Amino acid sequence: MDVDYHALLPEFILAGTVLLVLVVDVFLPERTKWFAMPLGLVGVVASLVAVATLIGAGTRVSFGGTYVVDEFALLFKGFFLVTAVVVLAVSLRYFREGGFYQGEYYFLLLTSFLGCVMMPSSRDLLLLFIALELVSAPGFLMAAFRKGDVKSNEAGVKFFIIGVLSTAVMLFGMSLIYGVTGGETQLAEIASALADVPGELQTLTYAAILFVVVGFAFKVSAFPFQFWAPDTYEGSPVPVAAFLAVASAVAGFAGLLQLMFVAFAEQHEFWVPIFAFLSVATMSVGNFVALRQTQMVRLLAYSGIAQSGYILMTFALVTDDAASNRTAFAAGVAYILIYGIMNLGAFAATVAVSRRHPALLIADFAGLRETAPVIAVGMAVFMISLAGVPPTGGFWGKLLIFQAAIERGGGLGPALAVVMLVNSVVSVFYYLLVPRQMFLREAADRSRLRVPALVTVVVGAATIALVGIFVLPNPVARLAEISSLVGLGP
Amino acid sequence: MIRLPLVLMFSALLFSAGVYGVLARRNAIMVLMAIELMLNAVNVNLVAFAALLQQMTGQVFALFVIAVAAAEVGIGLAIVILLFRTRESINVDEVNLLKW
Amino acid sequence: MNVLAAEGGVAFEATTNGIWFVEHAWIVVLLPLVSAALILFLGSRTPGKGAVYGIAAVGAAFVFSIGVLWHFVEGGGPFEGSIDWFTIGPLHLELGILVDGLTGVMLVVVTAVSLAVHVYSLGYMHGDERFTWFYVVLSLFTAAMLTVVVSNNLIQLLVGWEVMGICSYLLIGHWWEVKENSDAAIKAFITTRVGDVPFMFGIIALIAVTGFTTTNIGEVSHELGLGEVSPLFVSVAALLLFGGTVGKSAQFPLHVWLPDAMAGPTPVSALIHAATMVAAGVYLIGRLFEVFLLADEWVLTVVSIVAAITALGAALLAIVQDDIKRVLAYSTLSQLAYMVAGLSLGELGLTAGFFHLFTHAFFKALLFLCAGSVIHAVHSNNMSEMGGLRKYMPITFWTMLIGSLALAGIIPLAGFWSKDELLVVAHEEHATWLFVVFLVTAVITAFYTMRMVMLTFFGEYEGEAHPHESPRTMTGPLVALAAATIGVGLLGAPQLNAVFGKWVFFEEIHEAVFVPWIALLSTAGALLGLAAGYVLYRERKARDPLQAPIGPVWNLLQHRYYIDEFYMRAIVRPVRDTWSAGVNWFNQVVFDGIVDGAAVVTRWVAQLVAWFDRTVIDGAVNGAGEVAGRTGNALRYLQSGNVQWYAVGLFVGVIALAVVFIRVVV
Amino acid sequence: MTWENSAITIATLLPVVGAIVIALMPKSKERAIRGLGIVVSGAALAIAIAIAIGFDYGTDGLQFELDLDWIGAIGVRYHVGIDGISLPLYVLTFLLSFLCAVYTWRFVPDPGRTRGFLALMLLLETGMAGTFIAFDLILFFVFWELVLVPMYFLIAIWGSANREYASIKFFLYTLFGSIFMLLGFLAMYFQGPDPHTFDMVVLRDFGAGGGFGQTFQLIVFGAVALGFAVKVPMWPFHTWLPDAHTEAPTIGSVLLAGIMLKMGTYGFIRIAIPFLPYGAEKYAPWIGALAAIAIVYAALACLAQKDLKRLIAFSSVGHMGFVMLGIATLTEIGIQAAIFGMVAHGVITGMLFFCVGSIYDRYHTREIARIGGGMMQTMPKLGGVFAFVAIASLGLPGLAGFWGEIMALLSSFSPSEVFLADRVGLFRLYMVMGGIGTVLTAGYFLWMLQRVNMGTLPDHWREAGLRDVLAVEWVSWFPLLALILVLGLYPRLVFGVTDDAVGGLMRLLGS
Amino acid sequence: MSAQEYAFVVLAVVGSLSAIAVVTSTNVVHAALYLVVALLSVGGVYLLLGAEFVAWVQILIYVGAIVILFLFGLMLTKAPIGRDALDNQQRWLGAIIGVGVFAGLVFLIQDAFPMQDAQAFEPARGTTDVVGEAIFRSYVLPFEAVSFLLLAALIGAIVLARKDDST
Repeated sequence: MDVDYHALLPEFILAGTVLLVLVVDVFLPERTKWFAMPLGLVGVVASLVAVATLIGAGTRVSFGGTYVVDEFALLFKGFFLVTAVVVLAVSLRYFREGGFYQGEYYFLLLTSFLGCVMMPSSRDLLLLFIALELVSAPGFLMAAFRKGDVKSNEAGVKFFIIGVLSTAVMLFGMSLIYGVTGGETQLAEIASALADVPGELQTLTYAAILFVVVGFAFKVSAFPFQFWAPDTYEGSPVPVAAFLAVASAVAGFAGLLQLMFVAFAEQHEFWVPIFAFLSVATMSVGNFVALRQTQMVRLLAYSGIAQSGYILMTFALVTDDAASNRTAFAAGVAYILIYGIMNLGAFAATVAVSRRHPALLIADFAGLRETAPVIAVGMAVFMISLAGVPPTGGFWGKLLIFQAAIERGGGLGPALAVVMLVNSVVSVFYYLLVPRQMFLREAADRSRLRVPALVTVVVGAATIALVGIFVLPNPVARLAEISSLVGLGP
Repeated sequence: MIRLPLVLMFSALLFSAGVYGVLARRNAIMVLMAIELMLNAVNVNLVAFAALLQQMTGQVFALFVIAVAAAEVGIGLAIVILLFRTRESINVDEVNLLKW
Repeated sequence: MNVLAAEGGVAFEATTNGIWFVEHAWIVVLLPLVSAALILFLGSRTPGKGAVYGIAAVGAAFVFSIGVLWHFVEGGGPFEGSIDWFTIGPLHLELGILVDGLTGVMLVVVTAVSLAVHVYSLGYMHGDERFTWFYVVLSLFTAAMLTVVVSNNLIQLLVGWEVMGICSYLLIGHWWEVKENSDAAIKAFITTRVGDVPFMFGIIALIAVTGFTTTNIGEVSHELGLGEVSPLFVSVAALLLFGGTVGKSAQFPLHVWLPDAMAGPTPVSALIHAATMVAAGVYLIGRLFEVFLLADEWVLTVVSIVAAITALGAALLAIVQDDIKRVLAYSTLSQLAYMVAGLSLGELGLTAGFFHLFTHAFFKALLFLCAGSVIHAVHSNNMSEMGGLRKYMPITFWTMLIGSLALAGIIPLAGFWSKDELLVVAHEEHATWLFVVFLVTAVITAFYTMRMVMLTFFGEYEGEAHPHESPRTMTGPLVALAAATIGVGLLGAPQLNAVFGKWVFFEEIHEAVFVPWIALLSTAGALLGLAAGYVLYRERKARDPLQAPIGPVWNLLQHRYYIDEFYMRAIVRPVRDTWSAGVNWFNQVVFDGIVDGAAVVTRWVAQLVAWFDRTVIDGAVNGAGEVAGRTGNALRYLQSGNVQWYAVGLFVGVIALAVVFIRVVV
Repeated sequence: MTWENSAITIATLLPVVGAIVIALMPKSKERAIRGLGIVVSGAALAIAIAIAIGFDYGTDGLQFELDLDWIGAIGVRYHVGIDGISLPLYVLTFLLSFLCAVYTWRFVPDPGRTRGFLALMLLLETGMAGTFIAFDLILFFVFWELVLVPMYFLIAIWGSANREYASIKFFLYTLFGSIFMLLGFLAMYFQGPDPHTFDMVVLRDFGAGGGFGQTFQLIVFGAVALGFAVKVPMWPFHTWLPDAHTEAPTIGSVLLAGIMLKMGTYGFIRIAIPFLPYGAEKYAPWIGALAAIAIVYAALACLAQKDLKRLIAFSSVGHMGFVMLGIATLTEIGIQAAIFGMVAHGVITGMLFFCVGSIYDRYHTREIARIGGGMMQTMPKLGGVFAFVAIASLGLPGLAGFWGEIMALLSSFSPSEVFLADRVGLFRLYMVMGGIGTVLTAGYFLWMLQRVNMGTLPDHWREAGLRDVLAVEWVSWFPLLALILVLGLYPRLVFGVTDDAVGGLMRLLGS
Repeated sequence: MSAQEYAFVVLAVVGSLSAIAVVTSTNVVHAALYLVVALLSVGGVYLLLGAEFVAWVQILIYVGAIVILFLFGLMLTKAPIGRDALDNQQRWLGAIIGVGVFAGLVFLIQDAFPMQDAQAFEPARGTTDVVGEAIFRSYVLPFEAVSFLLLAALIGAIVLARKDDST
């Protein structure tokens, strides 16, 4: 048994925290149930520290190569844990005041994050499957956590059915992969087995790859597997929606990156057109449908779908040229990171507004500049950043993808870039709806909105981060570059 | 001493029946049952390949799938019961408050 | 400041008494410019509201101009000097002066008339709400005109040219409270700009000849003289340049603005719309004479045809006017056409044409100022409300009479000599038809001049106001100009050595000759016109209540010139009542109609464009937004809310992706 | 960091710092906020003037250059510098911004909120100034896009009735164009010399030497030109402009017309033409055609306008048409004419918008018919200034508007012999259209003056208490009025700066 | 065809028919019972394929636990009986897609493992100790993860399904 315990330390700490939260919750009286949150926060931060100790420690391999802790994994682990901090922070008031089961919620949330943290290290089909389920299953439950609310029930039902279905399809694909590779489940082994798969198995292999992709396409809400997302986001508690939109989706991308760049890299001629289609369809559906939305979370859901489309584009840019792949990979990773920041910020701002306007219509943001100026400015920055316009970090995200697309060349790259560009412009329409409400409309109730301090901190930090990334994008651009995974690419 | 394609065909039929059930049943629990059929199809595949390839991985995989399936059923039923509580019905085609 | 001389200035005759003035001719320009600024910023705080700056500056400029002219009187040669202005790529622009005899003469004309008008306006504009502003623009105008005159390069000339235009606009619209005045101002500016555009293109073409290296007139001429440029190119360039003349000098078919421009204060009409600015068009041809001479012959033919039409047509129009200023305006058109036609006759015509310009400036300015004096007295422009003013304002009457006779071409007044010379040149160049046109026009001119004088000063006063002689500030200039009108003609009199021809000539001096029969002919024509006018309008004035009962028989007896009557019935009346009315109708309906119609059509097109912009282009833009919205709406319905439909989507998606993309690869 | 390499950076970024400080000031310190706006933009202007004084006018190279690594991962550098082409526009940016800040001392448009207003204005200033000094394509693009957001808010919050429509139209239109431009930049990066670079000097030398393939140039020039053309705006991409101008607050219009439009034309001169000479050669006749159409079209459109501000907005389209015509000739004279035209238009039209702003302040309407004339009677100074600027705008020689127009027409008489030798006839047609345009331009401006300035004051204004030009207005206008005259009489002020730089550019292109 | 294969065919036919019955039955309880049959058949197939441990787990967990859960669920939700009560309006579409999926999979299988070339194979035996060893040698991590998953499912399901005082 080759187990690198140091490398697994973050997971251990997080798992311990999960159990601790569960146990402590039993002993906490109702009034202090919220205490589970700071407890979880401490655990997450500890786990984050553990991740930090692994930086620069090289690639750590455990469990016979099925679990790898490398820079790529660390980057994403760090990202997930920071996301966890944020989601915890914005959850506190929301759940405390909403009369929910707080302890159980934090338990489920942290379990889900445990799955997220495992995802980027899992280099085995079985592990990927388990990690994915570990992310999803608590998600199904959390989506329905507003028990008395029919919408929340509905969110859970839809999320669950589509989630399980796509898992079934993915598993079917995995079973076929297992068969055609002669019994391999490790990603690297799959890659070498697929390299010389007999000709008669080729079609089946392609089908299997497609089926596997479906499972992750569901997570990242790619068209036509995105239908659950708007309904679920809208029905879920807002912090859960934030979790789904950021952590869960990014976990999907982390899995997808490993699968595509490690296991199925050789077959890129097959899946590149698929991703091209998925990307174009996803961003277009997301952006165009978002134009007609009136509810904030739903708008963010469609926006998230569109953003997924942008990220998916980087998959469609893979070629035989390793350098160009590296650019595409780096662009995708960088965009994911920036996307996480701006989306978390947007959801945090939404949480702030939800205290006064639980329905969270876009119109409910009217006059926010007066009732909550910090939130309003932050939200404006997030929206502008999501639209990809300076002076925000979102600009660099789009730029990097554009650059990768142009570098790929060969017709497809520029064509995708043009589609993305048209989409970007369309997206401005609806992104500007929000600042318009906040700055150009007056609120009905002009009294100061009481915003939880933690939410304000989150919004402020995200705002500063986005503007900071705009001024000094080097760290983000470099961060993506160091990802070791891409070295394995074709 | 069984030919692989036969097993795979059986799996395919289970899977397809599951697909039909998911699409055609309106009762949420029936939908869950159909999903179980699909997961069983996966397991048949895994076990068949494991038998063909003379190794255990497929069987282990199948065991994990069974475990996860059990968890999913638990979650699913909990959600369905919650749904029943709030709506007095578990017909999934009536669950359409959230749309557009 | 000797920079000019230092930087490439060349004086051919080193020692004349006027050389200093020539080398520093730029001061003439600067003086009124400075005074314009002074009046603008200090005028309202200065006693007399700033006019004093203008008068002093223009007076100094006049003295200076005399100094310049003196150089040529002494037989000095031309002088050119410049400083760098700026460089743009290969093109080098300079600020410079080119002073030759022509310049000298023009300087004197401009400063003299301007001085007279400056002084005269003291009285005429007294009490005007915008008195100071009036003087600002007046001085600015003078500076602009002088810029045109001394300019040694095309761009600088264009600058002065357009500034004159805007000053003209400002002064015509001086009393902008009344819409007719501002209408007239706009009409003037726009119409001249229509001519200025081809003029600008002509200038560009000339600069192109030098390979875009310089705009210097001398160098352009030199370049053209090398003969390497195709005659057609030169012809087109010349024709384009002539566009500027047509606009500024109000030649057919762009003459429509000038009569309307009379809406401005009368001193302005005198200075700008009679003596100086409108003459700039003529000056332009003279300045760029080389271009016209190198062009194909048909260009000058076109010029002469245009001039002939203008001369005759305008003169006829003058007959039917009741507004005294309009009479003078049409007269000005006609006289300008004389000059243009003269220039179209070639080198000899240049001298003659400019001599006419020279003399005309004085007597026409005089006439306008007299008219102003009259208007000042009776508060009306209409001659039907005047009459008998001779008694009330003798100085005005006499000076105006002198001016009128000069205009009519009565020896020895200024107009006689210049018209005579034009006729001689037409004869010498065998341009018989032009000769006839000149002569006929002269007759008509004399006729309407007399009519004007008669209606204004003779008979009984028919107006409402209490006419009185104008103040000294007004009569003083009148007297001065009248003196000039008597005197300046002699400068070109062949009997007196025709010194004018020694100042203004092209390449070589041509001695003016005196052809007795032509002189007789022109004088006779003039007298004929005057007599006709006198007779006719004496008769019309006689139609007052006392004389009416006597009837036509009384008239017949009174005058006894049945030939006159015959002329009147057979020639004058058809010409005056029918032909001129026809020309007037043509002018108003066809030309004004074209201008107005063009305005209407333009307005209409503009509406169309605006509509196009709103509907089609904006429509396309908004339409794109609409399409996007509709697409979103359509796609939205996929999100039916029914999770089993979502599942259908999932499976259909998988199947479709599998079928399509596996097929693609396999 | 020395003065030589940091001066332009300091001047450019100073307003942003000021914007942040202002944004953090307490709302109640109204006067301090306004004062700080003036001080910050004034300080930036002072630095800019010091740069202009320290500038070596005898060379076509980059000065005050600074080249730092910015985003090493994708080869983006912070490369800034200034040359004769940039300098006039750079200084103009600071001048206009400063004057706008001064103007704001007295005039903050509804709904107030001075802090945000000034902060956005200063942010805008940085974006505009940065565009003119950036010598890295991505840096250029960043500054270029940086102006979008503040301008959007300036229009959307402080605009007039239809502001939301106008602001979003403005935002989308320009964003749409500029994204294509970005694609073009990226394409040049990858097709450029090895190692790939966004450095504009390197790419310029590479491109001017024919480094890019012909088909590539045709495609990329189209993409890049689209971005610039929307900003200029060239016909038929102009429709955002009248709306944006009409709805924008006075300051917004001044900066929009004064500086932002120039970013597009500057882009043509700085990037499109030198980088992609073959593309320029092939596109030039079309650009010229659009420019000529714009001139006539805009003038006709102006004649039909009922709204004073909209009229002036349309006139911008025409004036920028002259600028584009000059550029399209690809001659040294034409390009210099274009730069002069930009500066002149910035000064004149900026001033016109100031006037319209003040007229609106007095009358609370911009409808010409409602104003009804007679402004000279009650407000002779305002009317006089307005007339002066309008006359400058119609291209009167001796005032600033003239040189750009005449030189553009002059250059279109014989476009570049190297690139457009077989298109002479076409360009002469454009020249004629331009000439027609000048007549029409005179027509609509004079007609406008007649309807606004002249005549008698309608009765409904008699008791309105219309006040003539205020002191703060004089202060913020005087420099512009003086410049209009000085540039007209002494055009060397601009031509002397641009001559060497444009000459160098043309030598690079082999003509 | 070997004896094992005959047995397999019988099991497969029974399993397939009952699977179809599960998704078409008009009675929820019948459907659940058909599901038992189908799951038992699948378990039989596992046995035939030598996966003894998996087969027993299948029978224990599925038949013993999951189906019971389903029956509880059906009781709790008072499931009605009848075609319209159980099937939705788009079953024809479901049928088309189901048949399509089946056809597609058959095509894929036939393409990859043609029936005519198929070799019968001797399966490896997956007894409890063999499988258990495999799990604990190489699959500790997923095992632990799954335990967390089950824990989460348990806790979450209790929280959701439990009757609150408030609701």
